[in-house]
Amino acid sequence: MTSLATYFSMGGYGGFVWPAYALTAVVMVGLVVVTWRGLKAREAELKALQELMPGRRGRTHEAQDQ
Amino acid sequence: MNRLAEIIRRDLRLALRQGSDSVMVVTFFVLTVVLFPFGLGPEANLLERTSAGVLWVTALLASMLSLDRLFLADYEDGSLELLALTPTALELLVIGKVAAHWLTTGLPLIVAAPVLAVLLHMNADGFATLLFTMLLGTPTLSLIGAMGAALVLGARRGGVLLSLLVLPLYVPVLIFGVGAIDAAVQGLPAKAQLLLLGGMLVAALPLAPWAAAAALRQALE
Amino acid sequence: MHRFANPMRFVRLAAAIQPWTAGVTLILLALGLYFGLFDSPADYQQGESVRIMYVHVPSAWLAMAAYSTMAFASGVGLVWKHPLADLIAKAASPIGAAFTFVCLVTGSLWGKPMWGTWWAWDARLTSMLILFFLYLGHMALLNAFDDPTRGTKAAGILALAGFVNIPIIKFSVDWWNTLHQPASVSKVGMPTIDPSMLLPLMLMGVAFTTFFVTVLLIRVRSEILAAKVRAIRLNQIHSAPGAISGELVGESPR
Amino acid sequence: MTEGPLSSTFSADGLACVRGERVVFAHLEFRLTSGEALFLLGPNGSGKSSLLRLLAGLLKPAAGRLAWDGQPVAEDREAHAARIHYVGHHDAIKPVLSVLENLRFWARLHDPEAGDARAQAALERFGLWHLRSIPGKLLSAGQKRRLNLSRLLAAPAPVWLLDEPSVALDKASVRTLEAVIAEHRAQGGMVVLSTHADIDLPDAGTLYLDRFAPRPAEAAEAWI
Repeated sequence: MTSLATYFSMGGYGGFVWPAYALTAVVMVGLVVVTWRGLKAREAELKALQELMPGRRGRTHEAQDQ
Repeated sequence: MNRLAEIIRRDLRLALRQGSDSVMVVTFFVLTVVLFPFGLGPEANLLERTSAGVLWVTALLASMLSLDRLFLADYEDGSLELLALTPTALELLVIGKVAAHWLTTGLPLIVAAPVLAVLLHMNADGFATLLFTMLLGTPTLSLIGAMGAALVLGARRGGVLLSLLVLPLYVPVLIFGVGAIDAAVQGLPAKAQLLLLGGMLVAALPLAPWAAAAALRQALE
Repeated sequence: MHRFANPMRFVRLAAAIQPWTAGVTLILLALGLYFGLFDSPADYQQGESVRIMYVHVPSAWLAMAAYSTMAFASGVGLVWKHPLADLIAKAASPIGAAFTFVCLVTGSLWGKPMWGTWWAWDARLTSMLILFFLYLGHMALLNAFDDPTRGTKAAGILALAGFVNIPIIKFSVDWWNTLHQPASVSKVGMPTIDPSMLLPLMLMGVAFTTFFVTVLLIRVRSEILAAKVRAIRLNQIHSAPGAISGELVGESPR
Repeated sequence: MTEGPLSSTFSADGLACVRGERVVFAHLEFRLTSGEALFLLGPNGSGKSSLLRLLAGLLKPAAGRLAWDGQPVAEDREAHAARIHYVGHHDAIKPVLSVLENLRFWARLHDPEAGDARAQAALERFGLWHLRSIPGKLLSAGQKRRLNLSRLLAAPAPVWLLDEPSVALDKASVRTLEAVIAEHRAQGGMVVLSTHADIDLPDAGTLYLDRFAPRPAEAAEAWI
């Protein structure tokens, strides 16, 4: 138990080391979450749009000329 | 070259008739500098030590005041389209507009600076260098600022955005401007700083109009 | 069609690459954290606080790498008018800003025990602070226009101008710093790097880079889809006036 | 006049215009020779203004090319700028400059050799000479438009690109404009214009922009 506590105290610098790592983790996870949510939102939006356009367009434009 | 003279003449004439811009800029400069003794206390030593920095930071803010209108009026009334369609390089016209802007705002700042330096008890050894740094530095500020002004054309909250874009790019001018004066006041040679300021002006002279012209063409598309 | 290299191909390619870069990131991060937090010695001068270096320094690298990526992509976008390049620049800037922020805060957390102050006008930190403002300006300009293409193009020019300026800013800040270095702040630079410290530093550095690539790919995919959505909507406004298209334009599930 | 060869051609091939990620028109082509005029017709949003801006060089075509006597226009922007006069929606008149100062500035910018005699003739033609020392801010919308149109005469250029030039003009001024255009064409000039009101140009060609509207699939194609 004491060894764990000494480890976390980081030779007295725990108050600086851990916040630094925590902040980095929060920013990295935050970036991933925000970015991933954005992607999912766009995908959903696009899908909704394409479903609302029956037949006329949608996924078939490559088939039309040019 | 005729066209360059033509646009400088027009912008000067416009500034003269619409008035106020130069007066506003100088008033802001003077007023802000005068605030410092109230904030720092009237102690001559302290004011003397901070005078170069105060003058330069304030001059830098003052020169930014009128920047957002540099292209805006021409953009809104359609003049910018016609300028872009002039049979000459748009970069040249940008240089003309920057020159006019500097003559109406940069030059009055330089004239006002020594008076304010006296109020701040600046060591007399620094006066010549102060004028020299401003002479070399303020055109660079106008050039960089022109690029920023061109970039924010048509943007929401263009004025605030402009300061965010331009101020970080002003840092080197500020550092060497103040550095030169401090050196001169301490009796050290300021040649290196002045050369660097000159170098920045020489570098900004082709690059900033090029970037500004590119931004203006973007804005017109 | 004509010069638009097929962006949907990029979307598919990115989606295929992404699990791999994500996996590599996770493995390298785990290894880097293990070596950084457990299996590396404390610095004889700075003690355990040196471990902050393993997140601080890679953040600084990434902050600069992201700006370089952004400037390079902007240059490609301006010269060759490739819309994908513009989108890469647009996607890179928030990531770069986030890591510049991390670099600043971890630098401050490292500075407190080492310098005895949260903030010192140290040349490297000051340059990073200015870089942070450059990022903020870039992001603000990106979002300042009603027409998103105008935003990306204007921001592209700004990114290039900033890139030209960064060495000048760096040089001037270094010069200024040597002149004003206060005597009270002991100048603790990077510790002389022992191989046992180099390993976690390298691992974290590579992990951050692959992390950047992963997030960048997702963001670019997202931007492409957003552009596609806008294109479809515009198409509807102009080809089928009426209730349905009006309704579609109105909502925007963000 | 300043036209070099007796007859020049201004032509477009496979021109496409993308505005805000939307294809406005595609595969557009026309051919204009000296003395000809071209009406641009089409509903709102069909790209009349965009085409004029594109012809002026303010916009870059997404595809296709513009050529002058077979030479691509993009190769020499300045030479192209010297050939054209563009009249857009805004009149580009500075409120604090007088009528003559406004006109003189644009004339000299277009052609540094442009003399004051031409400026005077232009103002007289559009009935503004007696207002020459009046500041721009006092002009009515119609007078501003006439001042803007005076640029066409104050410095010569073979191609006139006019975006709804008759807006704010009264009947008499429209007749003047028609006469001015007719003279310009008689001297070998070209005119491309869009209009909602009636401007009568004898034997002018017409270009229906909706014919070059992209097919629905193609319109969104720019990004898909």
